[in-house]
Amino acid sequence: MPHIVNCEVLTHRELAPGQFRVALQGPAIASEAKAGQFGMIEVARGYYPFLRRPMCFERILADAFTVLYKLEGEGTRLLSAFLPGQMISVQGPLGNGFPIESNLTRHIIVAGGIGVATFPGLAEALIKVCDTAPEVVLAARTKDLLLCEQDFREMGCKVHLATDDGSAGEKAYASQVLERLSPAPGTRVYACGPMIMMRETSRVALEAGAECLVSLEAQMACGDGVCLGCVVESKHESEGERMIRVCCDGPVFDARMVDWEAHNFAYDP
Amino acid sequence: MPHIVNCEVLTHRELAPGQFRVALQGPAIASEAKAGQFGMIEVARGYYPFLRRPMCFERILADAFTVLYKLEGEGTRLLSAFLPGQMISVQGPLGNGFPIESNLTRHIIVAGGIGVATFPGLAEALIKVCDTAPEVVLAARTKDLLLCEQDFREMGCKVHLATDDGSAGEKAYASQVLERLSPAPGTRVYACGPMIMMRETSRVALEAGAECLVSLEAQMACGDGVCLGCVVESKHESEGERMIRVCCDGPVFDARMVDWEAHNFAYDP
Amino acid sequence: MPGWLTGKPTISPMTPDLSINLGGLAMKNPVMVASGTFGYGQEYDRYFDISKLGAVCTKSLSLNVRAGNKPPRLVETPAGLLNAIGLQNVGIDAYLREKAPYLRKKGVTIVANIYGHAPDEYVELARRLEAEGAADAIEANLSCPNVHNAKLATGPSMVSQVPEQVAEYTTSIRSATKLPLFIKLTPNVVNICEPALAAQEGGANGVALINTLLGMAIDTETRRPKLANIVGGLSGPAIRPVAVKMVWDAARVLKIPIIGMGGICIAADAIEFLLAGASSVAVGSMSFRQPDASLRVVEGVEAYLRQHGIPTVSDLVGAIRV
Amino acid sequence: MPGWLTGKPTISPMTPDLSINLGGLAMKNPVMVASGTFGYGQEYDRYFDISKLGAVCTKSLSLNVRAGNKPPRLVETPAGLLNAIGLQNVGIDAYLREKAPYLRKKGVTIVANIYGHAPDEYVELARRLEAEGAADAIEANLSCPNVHNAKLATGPSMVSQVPEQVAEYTTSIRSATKLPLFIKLTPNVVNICEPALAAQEGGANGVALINTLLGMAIDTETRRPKLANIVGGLSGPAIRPVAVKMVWDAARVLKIPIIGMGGICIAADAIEFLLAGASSVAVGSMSFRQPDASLRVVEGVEAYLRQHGIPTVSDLVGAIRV
Ligand SMILES: Cc1cc2nc3c(=O)[nH]c(=O)nc-3n(C[C@H](O)[C@H](O)[C@H](O)COP(=O)(O)OP(=O)(O)OC[C@H]3O[C@@H](n4cnc5c(N)ncnc54)[C@H](O)[C@@H]3O)c2cc1C
Ligand SMILES: Cc1cc2nc3c(=O)[nH]c(=O)nc-3n(C[C@H](O)[C@H](O)[C@H](O)COP(=O)(O)OP(=O)(O)OC[C@H]3O[C@@H](n4cnc5c(N)ncnc54)[C@H](O)[C@@H]3O)c2cc1C
Ligand SMILES: Cc1cc2nc3c(=O)[nH]c(=O)nc-3n(C[C@H](O)[C@H](O)[C@H](O)COP(=O)(O)O)c2cc1C
Ligand SMILES: Cc1cc2nc3c(=O)[nH]c(=O)nc-3n(C[C@H](O)[C@H](O)[C@H](O)COP(=O)(O)O)c2cc1C
Ligand code: FES
Ligand code: FES
Repeated sequence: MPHIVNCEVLTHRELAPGQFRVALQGPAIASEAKAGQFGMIEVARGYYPFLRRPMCFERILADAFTVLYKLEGEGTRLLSAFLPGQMISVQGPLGNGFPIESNLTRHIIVAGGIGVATFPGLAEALIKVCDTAPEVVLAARTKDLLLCEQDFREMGCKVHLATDDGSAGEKAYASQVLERLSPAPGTRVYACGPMIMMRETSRVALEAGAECLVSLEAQMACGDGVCLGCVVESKHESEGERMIRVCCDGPVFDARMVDWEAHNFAYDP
Repeated sequence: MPHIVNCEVLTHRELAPGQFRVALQGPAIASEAKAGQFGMIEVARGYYPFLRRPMCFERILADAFTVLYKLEGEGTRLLSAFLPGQMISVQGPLGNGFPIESNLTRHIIVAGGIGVATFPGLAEALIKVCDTAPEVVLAARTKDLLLCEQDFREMGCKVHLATDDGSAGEKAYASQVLERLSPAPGTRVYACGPMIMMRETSRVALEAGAECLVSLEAQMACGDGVCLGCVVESKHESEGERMIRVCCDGPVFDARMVDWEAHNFAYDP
Repeated sequence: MPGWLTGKPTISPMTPDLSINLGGLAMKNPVMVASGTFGYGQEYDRYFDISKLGAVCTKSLSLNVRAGNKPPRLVETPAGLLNAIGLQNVGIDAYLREKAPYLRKKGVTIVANIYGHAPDEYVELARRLEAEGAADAIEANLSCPNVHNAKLATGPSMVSQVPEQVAEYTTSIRSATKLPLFIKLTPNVVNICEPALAAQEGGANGVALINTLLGMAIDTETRRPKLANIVGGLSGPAIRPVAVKMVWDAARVLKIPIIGMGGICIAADAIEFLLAGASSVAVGSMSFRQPDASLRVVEGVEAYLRQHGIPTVSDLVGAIRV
Repeated sequence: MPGWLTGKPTISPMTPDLSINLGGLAMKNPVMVASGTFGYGQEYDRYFDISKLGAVCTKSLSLNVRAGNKPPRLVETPAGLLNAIGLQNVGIDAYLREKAPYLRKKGVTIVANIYGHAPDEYVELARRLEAEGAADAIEANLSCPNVHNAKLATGPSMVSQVPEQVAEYTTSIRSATKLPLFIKLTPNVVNICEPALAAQEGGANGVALINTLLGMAIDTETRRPKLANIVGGLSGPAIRPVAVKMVWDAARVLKIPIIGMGGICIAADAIEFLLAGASSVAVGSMSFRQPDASLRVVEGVEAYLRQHGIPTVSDLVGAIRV
């Protein structure tokens, strides 16, 4: 059940230009949160911005959690100004986390850009339940934007790097790297990143007979199923099921459920 | 000439609950500022609040100035959160300062509540030019809200305290204290505080044949004569001169110029 | 003693009466939530006891389930929110089957907001809601900005922009139900009094002011509208001054009560609407940020009445001093 | 290559052409300042060289000097500003004597905004401005929200709420001057296209969209309106989505150009208006916060054109992708 909690900022670090990690003390949230879920963070006391900002839990500790984020606009700018010791209101945990199943033969995480933010916690959970570290494809536009490589390695994950400009790892798209990793039936692929990257990644995975879970993003007002703002189109034909809410029906979806054809990539950030 | 300057916060202290003093580094402003003038402070980078906040200069140093303020709403709350080392945009100096004349026999400052904020600088200027310290009537609702008593005493001013509840000094209104000080021709009274207090103070002063200057307050958008929002009614009959702008025609006015009858005290904060 | 010297009035020991009768609808307090900003109630019941509210207003219900507009449907603007949901809702059947029973069990006072394409659809919706005991009052949404094709809609695109249509719709719905009937109007008019009076003449028991203001935002990098529907409705604190003005205008000509809304976030905002002449208020977009914002408004209004020694909340209605 | 992978386009070496011809008014760039938010120009000339702007629009000028409304005249609202100045201005004589010569000497392109009580007053103002060479274009304010008694004004209270009146006023002023003539309209209408088309038919060379939205705020402690005039006009970022929508509506039906305004603070805001179909933009309330905001908009628009390799600013007008 979600709570609204005033969380103390424990640590707050800039990892790379414009990329931050903040640790927040919030036992009520941390004790219930699962990898893949998110919180809605109140970045301003006033009305600019007016709404909370959705942020995945990066890692979940006993009474705290971390969030990895990148500067986008006013909300993340304000977030980045919080100092250790200050309080920040978080609503969560929200949404459905990643299902964790031990009877699969292989787990591959595919992260694009800041989409990686949801995966350290997933890797931890997979290691705990399945006893093997997932493989990780870390892709980004350029070297500076590759986050958490070391973290995954420390967990024992095999990490494959890819950048669009070749500044680190392969010069390739995440989906191309995945293809070369030869996913197969029994493999589950977890993807988070830009919509177009998730579409390509899921296409590769599904064509290879693997499962694919995607963690979607959308503009959110409530984060909690109420405003109907965060929908994406599903493959359901019926009027009542066509629109699925990223916040509470997701953010994690079976990639086969998403109607990639209907999605208008032109509107993506 | 006014400038828009990014000023560094040098010190920032809470003097009494909800009463603050901030020192700002701003040579371009400090070098031109005079007692009685003010700056427009940008309290938020975003649009809430949208406008700058007008604040008198309390004291003017070579390359810095101080501001004394009390928490009112969102703007002053945000201002109070600035830490030493942070930058804040100030537009100033604006308005007309107090005229300083040495050929008067007596100077009496009458300050109500946070209205005192404009007077330490005036006292310094008077001491410098006239070589005698002004007398000061410090009035407030209650003891906690009496600011700068010590500061004035250190300058050599005779200080008369008054509170509405008698918690410090006399239980009296500022105007009543002034009356007992017997202002006379040759005396100049300087008043700043709530409008009703300035009206009473100026009535007492003028009836006694003294001069009276008042430093008025009004809601301001531009602080610079453009928006025509900050007007008060003057005694001028002509349509073109009836409205005087607090920001650039004032904030310091000869009390005889203000049409106290026309002022609707019901709207005062 | 001059006003500026008077201290705060001492807190009155009396318990103020918050209850109101809103055009026949008994409410324990004047605070409801705005349609479309509180789902069907259940969602936010996890955060606080929603039966403490004066009423819960449902998302607009239509005869058939609606998928709504294509995404993106939301964009934030300064102190505001633009939405083009397009009336996605579960439809009246699912409402009656799944949503109303929950609200009834919780003892919630239900204002069912309805939307149709023509008077007869509103009539059928109202009849079924009354017949099944699934509403304590009906709010007819004649002001949704998001259900027409924006490319065409440069003329009047909402029923409530045309007073004659308001009268016609209201009369039809009125004839179909004995439940208190409120008509929800758009602010996109020259004079809010005209549709409001038309609603009154048609037999409405109250008007709800205001729905969102038409608005639009463009992404300068992609050069596309930020909403797939191109235009949307603006809500949130940004529009509060517009809403208060409309309530004040309407209150001076109407005999029926007003439900005031538009940017209400805290109790002081709600009191502004009451002073302007609203008998009841609704918290809208603010619930997205703070799910229990409406309950805090209830508590804040009560505290205000105590502090000012005002015995009943109705004493505030229209009590602006001009 | 999919869109999300394409890097930023390299900065183009060309110097974009910012100049426009706005219904006969040659402007060095499309950025002006909004009437009433820049005084008569001189005030802000202390902060930057105002002749760098596309044009300076004066405070509304009337035949006689006006003292305006009683204070308080201003109140801040979320991301907005409510004002009820009431057209305080120096009057046409003082303008011609004291203000215009300064602007002329500075080489400023002058849009003189005028206000009258009837068509003949506008006619006289326009005639005198043209005769004395004190304006390069006329903007007729048919949309001031602050000059009627708010207690009475619940019907149409502004000329531009009635298309027939817009046509009548425009025709009269048109016959009096050869200067480019712009008509400034209120957003408080059902359909902005109607008054805009009426202005076009009356012979206007452009329309200015939008003036402030009617609004109101109440102090809950004193229970008084925060403005002595009770109601005022809402401006600032809060209203931007409303303004962009109106520009977009009007742009699709008009042949004459639009001056877009309402909440423009930074270059991206201005570009939003251009994309929506405005040929020119005006910075309003933001100048109060940042006197040189308009100049920064000029610079930002130029940078945008460079970054996107767009040769002339006119290429942006109406270039929204829908
Ligand atoms: C379920 C979920 C989890 C998320 N987790 C993370 C995370 O762990 N780390 C992280 O850095 N970001 C995350 N995001 C994205 C993050 O919410 C946005 O970057 C943030 O809201 C931008 O706010 P802003 O005020 O800084 O930018 P704005 O000024 O609001 O917008 C800047 C850009 O960000 C886009 N944007 C704004 N809000 C959202 C949103 N809610 N979803 C997607 N894009 C948006 C806008 O379209 C615009 O292009 C998540 C989003 C969702 C929906
Ligand atoms: C020339 C001038 C000099 C000033 N100098 C000082 C000073 O040295 N120290 C100090 O503490 N205050 C000073 N003030 C008052 C100060 O500007 C306001 O208290 C401040 O703007 C309140 O902002 P806020 O956002 O905190 O409150 P808001 O939420 O904006 O308002 C809270 C209350 O303050 C009132 N208020 C808001 N703005 C103003 C304003 N511009 N003028 C008067 N009242 C206002 C409102 O009516 C309301 O009652 C001065 C005002 C003027 C005009
Ligand atoms: C996301 C969203 C969805 C809405 N859906 C409806 C609706 O279905 N029916 C309706 O009558 N009003 C709807 N509204 C309008 C609100 O009920 C309310 O009139 C408006 O938002 C102004 O109030 P606010 O500023 O407090 O949000 C919706 C508003 C928002 C923000
Ligand atoms: C304080 C103030 C005074 C104004 N005075 C006038 C005026 O005299 N004539 C006029 O046509 N518009 C006037 N306006 C309206 C502006 O020109 C502009 O249309 C409106 O403020 C919207 O733009 P903004 O949101 O950028 O401020 C005034 C606006 C403000 C805020
Ligand atoms: S964000 Fe409101 S329904 Fe998903
Ligand atoms: S504050 Fe704008 S004229 Fe004084």
